[in-house]
Amino acid sequence: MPRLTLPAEEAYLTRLMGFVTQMAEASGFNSERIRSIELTTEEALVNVIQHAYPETAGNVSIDCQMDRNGRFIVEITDNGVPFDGLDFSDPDLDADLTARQTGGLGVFLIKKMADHCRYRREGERNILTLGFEVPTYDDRKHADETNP
Amino acid sequence: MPRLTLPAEEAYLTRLMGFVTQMAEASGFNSERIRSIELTTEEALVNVIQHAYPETAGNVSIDCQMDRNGRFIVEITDNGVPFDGLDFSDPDLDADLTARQTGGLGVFLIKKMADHCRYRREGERNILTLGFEVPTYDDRKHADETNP
Amino acid sequence: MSMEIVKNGEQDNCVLVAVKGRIDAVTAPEFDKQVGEWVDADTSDFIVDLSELDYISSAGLRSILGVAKRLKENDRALTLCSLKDTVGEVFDISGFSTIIPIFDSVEAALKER
Amino acid sequence: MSMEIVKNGEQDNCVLVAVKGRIDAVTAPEFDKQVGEWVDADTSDFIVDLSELDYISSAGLRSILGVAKRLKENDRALTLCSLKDTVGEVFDISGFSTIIPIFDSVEAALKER
Ligand SMILES: Nc1ncnc2c1ncn2[C@@H]1O[C@H](COP(=O)(O)OP(=O)(O)O)[C@@H](O)[C@H]1O
Ligand SMILES: Nc1ncnc2c1ncn2[C@@H]1O[C@H](COP(=O)(O)OP(=O)(O)O)[C@@H](O)[C@H]1O
Repeated sequence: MPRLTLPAEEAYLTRLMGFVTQMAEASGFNSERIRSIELTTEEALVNVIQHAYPETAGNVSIDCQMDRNGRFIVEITDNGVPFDGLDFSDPDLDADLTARQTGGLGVFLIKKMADHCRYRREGERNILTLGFEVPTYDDRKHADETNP
Repeated sequence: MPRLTLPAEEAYLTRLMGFVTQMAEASGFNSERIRSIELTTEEALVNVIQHAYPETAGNVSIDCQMDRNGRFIVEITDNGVPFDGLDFSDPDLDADLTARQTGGLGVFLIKKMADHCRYRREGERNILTLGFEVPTYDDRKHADETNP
Repeated sequence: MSMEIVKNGEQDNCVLVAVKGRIDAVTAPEFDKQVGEWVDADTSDFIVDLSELDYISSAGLRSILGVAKRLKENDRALTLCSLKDTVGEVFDISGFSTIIPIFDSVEAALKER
Repeated sequence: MSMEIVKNGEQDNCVLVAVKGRIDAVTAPEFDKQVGEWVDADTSDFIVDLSELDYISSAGLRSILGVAKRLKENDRALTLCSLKDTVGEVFDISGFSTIIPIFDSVEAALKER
């Protein structure tokens, strides 16, 4: 199964993202869906890079595969502090410009833009699984109609 | 440990190579040594892509790390047909232009350009380990003297 | 090109900027630096044309919000225009579409802001 | 740039070509195609300037050998010049330095080949 493990450092973000992009492209997604896959993966990776290892160095792994149901699955694994992002409270979307806080959007975008997401802690590892449906012909037709 | 697994297909060669290059750069090698690391890795990867899976599809993995002795280690793993390249006979370097064969150079270059190489079969896997000494100050001085 | 920022001069007391490519965690610091300089060097409002922006992540949203807040503090305004569908979706989900004015074209932004 | 091939005209009945960057398993097919076309379109010898070649792997050596053999079959010759140290090392180890003439400069190649 295609998999990339690298130090959880900003210097490796471009390479980590390039891996996911190429895997998504190889799976035949259109560019709009690829953007969603990239966005959710970037948010998860940046969180691991910034927050998972407050005191030590550590790695982050990405796995990409098509599951039995034809979904594209991205799995992000780290050995950092336990953190279930999916349990994190949503940002206040109604705040006006002055009151609006700059943080808290990453996890929210993941929840909204991935078709499926699941968090689990296995031993010392955080595993975040993101799933993306491959668009069927009907979905595409529908999208064309609603976005003329 | 930094590691990349991808389908053993030509379409992924650039990404596999980019991974090794970035790891070698991060380990502080000079550009001349990086070329040798790239060359030997490319030869091993191309061999896996072209020969390891004659009938099926399969993956290839690359691991990069510094070992306890300060050597940069590249490990190339596949699940293909058993093949010990290090046991392969050298090409005939004395043939003239007309007689010279175009094949058989990859394995030979690996043996000549890596500081250390070792092959082992573990279960269903071929594992080729390439080792590169990090140049010491004295080596560099010596290189300067011999290549003015 | 992963990100390109261009200043297209000034019109009706408004600096016109276009951002192309991607504003992500890698490019956002460059965006902050470049646009920050332009904001400091001027007293006008800003219109940012995103017609060639393909991708924005939360790091990019944070940068945009930062510029909007900074201008607001001095009674100046940030207006965006010409968002692609995928970028517009991110602005909608994050609620940014309701706190930053967004128009369909530079012309509309100049006229209606 | 991963590989760039330029034709620098003809001199003394010899086509002058320069290859820059890398000839590896990814770029070798492009080298074969481009240089193959030039070889077929002409009846001259070839001098290939490698002064800006940073990297060559066995795929690249195979391509070079292919061109040399193809020219030789028609009593034409391939001459190389200006190899960087790292590229020269690969030619030495593979024994190619003894079967393909290599000079220090285009001028030397033109004069002494
Ligand atoms: N992998 C992680 N490990 C530990 N804490 C995290 C992790 N990811 C996020 N967090 C915490 O959750 C908060 C919200 O994250 P996020 O929604 O991505 O917004 P931001 O990082 O912009 O604050 C972060 O500020 C951080 O405190
Ligand atoms: N990973 C591998 N699995 C099986 N056979 C291999 C593998 N690598 C190389 N070989 C065999 O060894 C031969 C020599 O390989 P090499 O020295 O790289 O030269 P080339 O591939 O140019 O012939 C190949 O032609 C192939 O038959």
